[in-house]
Amino acid sequence: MSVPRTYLDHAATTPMRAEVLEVVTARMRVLGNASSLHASGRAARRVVEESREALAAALGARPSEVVFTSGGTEADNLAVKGLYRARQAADPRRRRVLASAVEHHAVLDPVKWLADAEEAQVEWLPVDPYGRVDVAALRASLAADPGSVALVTVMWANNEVGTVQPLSDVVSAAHEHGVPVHSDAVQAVGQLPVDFAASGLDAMTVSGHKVGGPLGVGALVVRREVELVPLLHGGGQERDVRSGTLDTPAIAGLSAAVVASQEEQPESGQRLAALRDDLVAAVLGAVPDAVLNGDPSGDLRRRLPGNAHFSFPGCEGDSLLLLLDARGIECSTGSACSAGVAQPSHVLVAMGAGPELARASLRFSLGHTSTVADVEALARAIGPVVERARLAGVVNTRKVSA
Amino acid sequence: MSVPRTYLDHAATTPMRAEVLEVVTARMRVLGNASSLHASGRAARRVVEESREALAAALGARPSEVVFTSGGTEADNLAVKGLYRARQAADPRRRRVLASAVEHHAVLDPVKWLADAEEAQVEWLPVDPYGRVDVAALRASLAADPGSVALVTVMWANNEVGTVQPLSDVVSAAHEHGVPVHSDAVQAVGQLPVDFAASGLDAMTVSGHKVGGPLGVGALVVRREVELVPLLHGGGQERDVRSGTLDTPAIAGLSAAVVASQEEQPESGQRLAALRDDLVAAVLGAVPDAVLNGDPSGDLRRRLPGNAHFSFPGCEGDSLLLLLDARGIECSTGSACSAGVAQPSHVLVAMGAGPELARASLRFSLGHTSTVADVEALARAIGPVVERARLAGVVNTRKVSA
Amino acid sequence: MRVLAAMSGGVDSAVAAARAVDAGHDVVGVHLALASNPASLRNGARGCCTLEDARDARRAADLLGIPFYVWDLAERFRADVVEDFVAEYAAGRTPNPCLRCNERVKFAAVLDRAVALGFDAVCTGHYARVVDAGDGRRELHRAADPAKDQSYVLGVLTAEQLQRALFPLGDTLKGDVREEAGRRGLAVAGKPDSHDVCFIADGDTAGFLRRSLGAAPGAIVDADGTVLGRHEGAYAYTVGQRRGLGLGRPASDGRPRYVLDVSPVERRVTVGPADALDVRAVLGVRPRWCGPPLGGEFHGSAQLRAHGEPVPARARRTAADTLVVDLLRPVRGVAPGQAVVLYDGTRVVGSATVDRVVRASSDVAEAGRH
Amino acid sequence: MRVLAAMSGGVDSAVAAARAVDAGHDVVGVHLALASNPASLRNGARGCCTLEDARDARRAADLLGIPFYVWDLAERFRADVVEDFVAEYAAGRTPNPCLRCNERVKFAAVLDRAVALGFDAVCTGHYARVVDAGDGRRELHRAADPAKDQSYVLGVLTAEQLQRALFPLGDTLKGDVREEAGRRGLAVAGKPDSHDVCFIADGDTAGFLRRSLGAAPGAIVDADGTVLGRHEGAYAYTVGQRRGLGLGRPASDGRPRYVLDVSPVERRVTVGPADALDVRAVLGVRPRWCGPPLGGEFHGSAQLRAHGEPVPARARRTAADTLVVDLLRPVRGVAPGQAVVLYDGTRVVGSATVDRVVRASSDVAEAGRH
Repeated sequence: MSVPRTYLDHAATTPMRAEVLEVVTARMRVLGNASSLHASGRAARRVVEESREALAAALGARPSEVVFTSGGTEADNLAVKGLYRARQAADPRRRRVLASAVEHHAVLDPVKWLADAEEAQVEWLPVDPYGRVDVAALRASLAADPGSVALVTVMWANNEVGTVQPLSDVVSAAHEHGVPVHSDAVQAVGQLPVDFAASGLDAMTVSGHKVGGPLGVGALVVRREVELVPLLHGGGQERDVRSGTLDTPAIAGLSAAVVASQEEQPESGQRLAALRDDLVAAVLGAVPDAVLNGDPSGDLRRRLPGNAHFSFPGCEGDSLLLLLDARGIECSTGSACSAGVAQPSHVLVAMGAGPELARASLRFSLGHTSTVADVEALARAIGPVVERARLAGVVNTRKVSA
Repeated sequence: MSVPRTYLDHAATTPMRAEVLEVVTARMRVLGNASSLHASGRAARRVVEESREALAAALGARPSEVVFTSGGTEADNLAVKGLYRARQAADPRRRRVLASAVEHHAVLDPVKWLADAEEAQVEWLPVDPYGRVDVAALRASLAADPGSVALVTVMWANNEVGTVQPLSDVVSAAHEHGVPVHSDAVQAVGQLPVDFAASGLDAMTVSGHKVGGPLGVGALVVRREVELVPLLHGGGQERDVRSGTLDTPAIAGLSAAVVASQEEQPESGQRLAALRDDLVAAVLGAVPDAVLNGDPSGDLRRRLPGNAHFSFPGCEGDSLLLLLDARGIECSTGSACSAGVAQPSHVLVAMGAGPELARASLRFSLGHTSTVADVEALARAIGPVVERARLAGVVNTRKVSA
Repeated sequence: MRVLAAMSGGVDSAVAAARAVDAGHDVVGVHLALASNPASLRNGARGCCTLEDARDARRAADLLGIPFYVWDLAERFRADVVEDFVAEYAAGRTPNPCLRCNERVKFAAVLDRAVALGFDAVCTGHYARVVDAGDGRRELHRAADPAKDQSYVLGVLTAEQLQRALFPLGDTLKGDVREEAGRRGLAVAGKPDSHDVCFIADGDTAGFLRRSLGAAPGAIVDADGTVLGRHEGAYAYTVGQRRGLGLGRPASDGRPRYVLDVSPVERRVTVGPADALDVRAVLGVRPRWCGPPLGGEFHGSAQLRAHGEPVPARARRTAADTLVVDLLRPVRGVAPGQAVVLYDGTRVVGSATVDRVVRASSDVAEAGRH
Repeated sequence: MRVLAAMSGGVDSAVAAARAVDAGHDVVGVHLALASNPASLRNGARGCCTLEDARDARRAADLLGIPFYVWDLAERFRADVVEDFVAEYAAGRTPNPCLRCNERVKFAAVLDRAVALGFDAVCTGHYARVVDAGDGRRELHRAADPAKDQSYVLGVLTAEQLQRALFPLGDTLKGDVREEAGRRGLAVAGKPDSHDVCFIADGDTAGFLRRSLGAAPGAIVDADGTVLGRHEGAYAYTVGQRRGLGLGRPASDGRPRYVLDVSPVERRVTVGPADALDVRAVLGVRPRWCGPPLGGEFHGSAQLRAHGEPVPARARRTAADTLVVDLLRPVRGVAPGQAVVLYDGTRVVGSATVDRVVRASSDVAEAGRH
């Protein structure tokens, strides 16, 4: 592609920070298996442990609470399945899993797996039209039979519409009944203030590549007293909870990225929110009937500062994406995980959107490299693009009569 | 450490190849989630698919047979659990898992997990004194009740003593009864000729960092018609068998490393075998009562060319390691996965060694950076080191009388 | 020109897209996802809409350096092609779904959408030629490779659609296309052609219809109405079929028996001797004209199956905009529902759907069931 | 000097190792894995041998830039310390496992192995001082911090062992050690001290013994043999214990009752008034001399518990190499199995294991049970 790119898809992945790239590259040049007992093994181990300490400090956790994984998906799988299996083993009555209806697939699918294969009874917690989980429904669900609940899992902030969940209410509701809470904080880190200890959470998922860190690495932060059944069995490198040779360079990079993004967050949260507000204003200016999905307040406590999510009535998200892409503007129709064929977003459907509006949606997400120029590029393009997409949208929904 | 290091622990991890480092670093500088639909996503996807094709070609597999994972441990877990669950779901009678007694922990522990948690009936296939699996025992086990066997898993070559397993006999025995075979080929790639199609295997584990590639990446090569239940649920990025954002830089590095090591193998296999033979001769020259474990033939078809494994009667492996480490020589007492406290190697025990001899053992493993100088350094050190370790060994096994 | 290349994941559409790029067009690749439940790689044989095909198409696009998207047309495909296919069989007709797909999906929904999005043309890997008639009009002609010629399934395209169709393979032999794919490094170079109906992955049309329509047992009779056997569903039989009738005893005259007629409504399959299959004329409905609509009487050739032989034919339109086609050499085993495509030399004139056939052995036109 | 630093994972041994490095020694860190089944981080409270401690020790070593290994001494520890501990209790004695560990593991197995491997000394975080006597001999002295002084548990070291022992914290107050750890960036700076018996992670010694020895119910009696209550195992009681006797009714004289004697073999626990606990002399066996063995009569002080007060004492060896120690101020609640350590001022002279005690209220030495 020779066109200049405008990257508005930081929720999918972010450019690696220069300092992180340096850390990872430097460490890749050094030999060492962190489990080896000799000097180069110890040197690798030292990097791992210093990374663990720095990451823990940045997230308000203790080093011993950090379990490194191959990324957010593995951490979510470990948390959901590991908690369920441990709680269920301790008391066979604990079969209920309470999960918000707007979880990322990395939580959604493990939960469904537990229902399909391990007799879990899943209750999908409803959300309001902004995508915020209904705490009263959670409380009612818990109270109905607290002894049968294995875990609660509610993400910190939604990856599609950016809605920040009322986590402290969720945690206090669950803890009243001694039920552990997991939260996927992949989108929250670097955008919102994240403090594990203060959150009261029992387990929290973190990913590297969403905060300017490397791909293929993440962490599950989990309180020491929480029992987890492992997912990957083997050498037991991460305290017997996770096996696999430690990826020292990636771990160093993850830690550096989390530290940097947490340090910047107070400033960058404000900066991104202002940029995002400009973006929303520009889009609504160019396309007055566009619908801003998620919480309209723009308050950091309610919405991710980097998130803007719209439905463009009469358009197909796919068409918008194609047209913007041709203009060098990169965004997403939702989660980037789907294998090609767009399904109506379960998040929007849970928020009450019809499948047509759901398919007419587009997410713009800002991150550490976002600039005013990005917003200006989108502002110039969005009007004509939506106009064209509407033509295509009308054409495409017209049934051919034979 | 300012002492010059002699690295004789390639079976634990290998230095990254210069060309691989370049590939990984270059790709880390480029933004892109391989599941994103826009230009940078497509560019990442292109790298992934080209890497897949190159890796498949190098290993005698088809691209669609390659499932990228976070490493050998995940691939082993996916193969063992995924095959068991799929075969068991298709026919509930299939509860037996036949595994060699000398598997790596990444296979051993998942197999044990299936026994502990999922009602698998495990039969550990015995090995001869060289660590070679007893095919007659396998045949008998299969014939006893073929319909109840879920899978057979036998590693390609042993990570501790380097013994190459009679895989083609294992495969033909299992396939006579329609039973799928998995093999952990982590140690074999780059050291032996590895051809997936020719092997007849149904699934094969490959790791990056054992062949000069990056940490944190590996692959399960699995025949298309083989059903696997996923381990990590989520976005379904790897054909719904494995979820998690694809680690494009690591995948590119893995592929480059496998391609390079497979290309070099015909030459490097000979080179390493010759080097290893010198090493064995030097050690036995300096310590005449040292015992070479594993197959003594040194033939590539019987033993990994980079492997030399000894027991030093009267010594503790730990002491030897400490003394060699102090002289800048890095080796291993066995698998590097154990969390600190040495257990007698299950491999040596399965081969019939007593716990004392098992604890008196040391592995030297050669790889792509090994040189004559490495062998010479060991040759100079091993005599005095064993002498000292024997003093310590005697002291340490003397029970204090009160 | 801005060109949208429909890329199936096969070798033909990949080379077609490559040639469009070479021709200097601004090309974007699109894979049409047509299956409602896209089969994952691991649970099924190949069909045209598997994830593997999408991946192959994407790999080809990567290699060409063109943008690539997957368009979800499953809903449209189901409604316009699959349901039509089942309904036609249920009515005792024998449809051609590829033709229907070209008519209603590829050169309708896809083309329309492409045009709306600013594209000038849709490019496919069909073997057919679009020739400039010199007066701004474009003509559809048979491909240079007679064995691969696909002009028959494109005979439903209108002049308007042809204006925006690009078939870069029309001049080339299939073997050369494979060779070119290899030369270009396209991984699909060695991929086998798909032959069967794409949405019936296992090739078992009868089974597919049985699942869609349920069992409808009935009798197999001869021309006199004598019951010769039983069947589980008339729709599983095709006019002209000889094998699989399971009648046990041979005909009294010892000649092989063929399916002459399929009447799902009456649950009746009629069998008889081969010569009773010969058709000397067909009545076509819903004519489509690739160029100017037929004026007076047409003299040329007609083709009744995708890989059938063309036969000399005469045709004329009737007042009710149906088409009567006299086949100057009888054609064996024509079923209602098939398309009749008229050719003037290599040029496709137009097409219609066979509604009734006139048997050589009879003087009466036989009605298709509606 | 080549120094092997035993690093427990706590703050003391970390700072001790750091000081050894600062002193210019060539230091290697070793964590002694003493538990047979090293508890994973997640299933247990802290003991001295958890994986977490090993990790903390390794982190400290990393920071100091010294090599670090884990030595598996579980087998030795089990045989020499844990089994001894249980056997002693089973015999009605009250052992000190830390002292046993120093005697048989840290300054025996570990030191011997270290020396064999070429080390000159073992360094630990004990609070005690080794002072050069000027004639090449080294003396063991109390630490500068009286609250932390651990010379008692080192009173088993022989002169030979002392030659190769390094206690860099002997001159320092505990508070200063913590501060120094913080200054050095050692993560363990804030880690709480471990107090209890390290191999009894939950601190429930009685429960541990019950699990090890099984239930052995018997009677709780007074000095006259009157049965006052029942117990589930005599080993759960310690001489001098007042609480948890569960006797229900008070003594006839209204005074609190204490455990005076524990006889597991007879399954008998004897209780009585506090003054019956006072001991005025002990008979020690297996004497160990930190310097020259005691020649004539010793005048100095004796200490009978790790954190007990020293009392003025006189001592002399008997022909059978036992030690008679007269306590010039009676000590309350001394049990067989405890160590008596003799001090000359701050200098440790030697120690012995209490075999019998002589009560202030009696004229007869009371035998421990073997």
